[in-house]
Amino acid sequence: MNYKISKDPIVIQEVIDKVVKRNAGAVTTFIGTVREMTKGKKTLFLIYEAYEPMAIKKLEQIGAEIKERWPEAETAITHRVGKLDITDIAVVIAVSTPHRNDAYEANRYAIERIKEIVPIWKKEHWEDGETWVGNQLETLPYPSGKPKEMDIHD
Amino acid sequence: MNYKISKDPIVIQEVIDKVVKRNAGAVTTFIGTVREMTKGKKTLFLIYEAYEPMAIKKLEQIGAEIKERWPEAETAITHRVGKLDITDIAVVIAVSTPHRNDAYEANRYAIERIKEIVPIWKKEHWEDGETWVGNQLETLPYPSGKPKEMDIHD
Amino acid sequence: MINVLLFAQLRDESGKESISIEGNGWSVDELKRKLKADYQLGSLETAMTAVNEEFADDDTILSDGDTVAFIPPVSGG
Amino acid sequence: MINVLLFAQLRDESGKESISIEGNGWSVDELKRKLKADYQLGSLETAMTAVNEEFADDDTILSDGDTVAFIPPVSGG
Repeated sequence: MNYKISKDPIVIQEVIDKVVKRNAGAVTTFIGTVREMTKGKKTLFLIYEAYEPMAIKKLEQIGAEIKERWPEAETAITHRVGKLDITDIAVVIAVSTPHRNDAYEANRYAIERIKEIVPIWKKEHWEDGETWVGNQLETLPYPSGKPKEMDIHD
Repeated sequence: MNYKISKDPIVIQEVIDKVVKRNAGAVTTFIGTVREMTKGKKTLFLIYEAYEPMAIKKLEQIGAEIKERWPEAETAITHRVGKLDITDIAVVIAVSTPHRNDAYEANRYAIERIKEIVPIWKKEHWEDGETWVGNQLETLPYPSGKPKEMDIHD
Repeated sequence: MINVLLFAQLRDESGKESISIEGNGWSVDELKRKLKADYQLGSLETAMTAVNEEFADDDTILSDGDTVAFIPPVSGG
Repeated sequence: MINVLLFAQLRDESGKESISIEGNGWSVDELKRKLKADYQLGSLETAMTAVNEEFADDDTILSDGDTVAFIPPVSGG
């Protein structure tokens, strides 16, 4: 169960424990938390929604992509869904590798891929309204109906 | 107390808690653990020794350098000393920033600087002997008696 | 029947989480045009499509029992 | 008196954690040469020097009460 969608608060240590190995000298974690201010606008809280079975498959795919690029890496990812308040944890990515550079690179790869292919959506609740963030500038549409190979593999 | 030398096991969550802020959307951690195999040689355990007051000053300096380059970053570092077994945690670096790229970059900067300027030494106990690791190939000597500006600032 | 799943703004726009529709032999593109005609689904233009939990092209042909999910630009992480 | 601190392999080589030495007005370089002559300190060649917890050059002049630490290549992290 290295790849998980969770309705409950994420315990960072539990995600880290999944990747610790006798031969992993380096573990990196990325912890995405709910930020209060975005471009001068104040967020009150967020709702995360997931297409859960596919989201888990896509997280597993990211783990497999990492394994292909960094064969000694172990990866674990938990993403939260539901209502999150400021400073709550939305996602924890833990990657272990024998050497530190790979642990940083592979971890960064994971968060970039999550933002590209994992069906999870964030609804921002501002002081003056609400928006699904994916509808904004942050993500490109895919006119063909699915991400291109280029999007998937680079 | 964001910069600490600890004789006791490091609790990762305590280091992370020092950097979580309402405006930090991203927290990265680097967790350095004791690896069993190094270039085919088996480590039994390690001893870490520190020149403690100076080590804390140098960790604080690294935090100040990060603040200069990434003004919104918050940094916390705890380094363990004493005897460590395989998979024990030697160091935890937590960095929070509003955006994720900075959190990765600043964290990586911290570990590189620790390996350059913080007076902490590791003695490897192998199956067939022991060595102070800094005496090996991993670190360059400083013929002038101190690190050059170039070493410090790049 | 094709089982269509809607998420995020598509769910808000249509007021529905899922739609059952006769569409055996249709392409994804045909299904999209039908849904745009019948529901208020402006956001379908920028959505990706998944058939049975894998991303699929507009010319993928659908069969009875398929689950089609329309996936607005994602914003996890 | 100058208080000299030794760490890691310097401590192992000399069997000492610290040495008190008359060295008011000496340079770091002079102190190093004295220590190399009096103790088995081959590793001093590759050590950095800290005076009062800050890195210092070989030509730094020492005063009574200074703490000089010799810092073999570090290996934290």
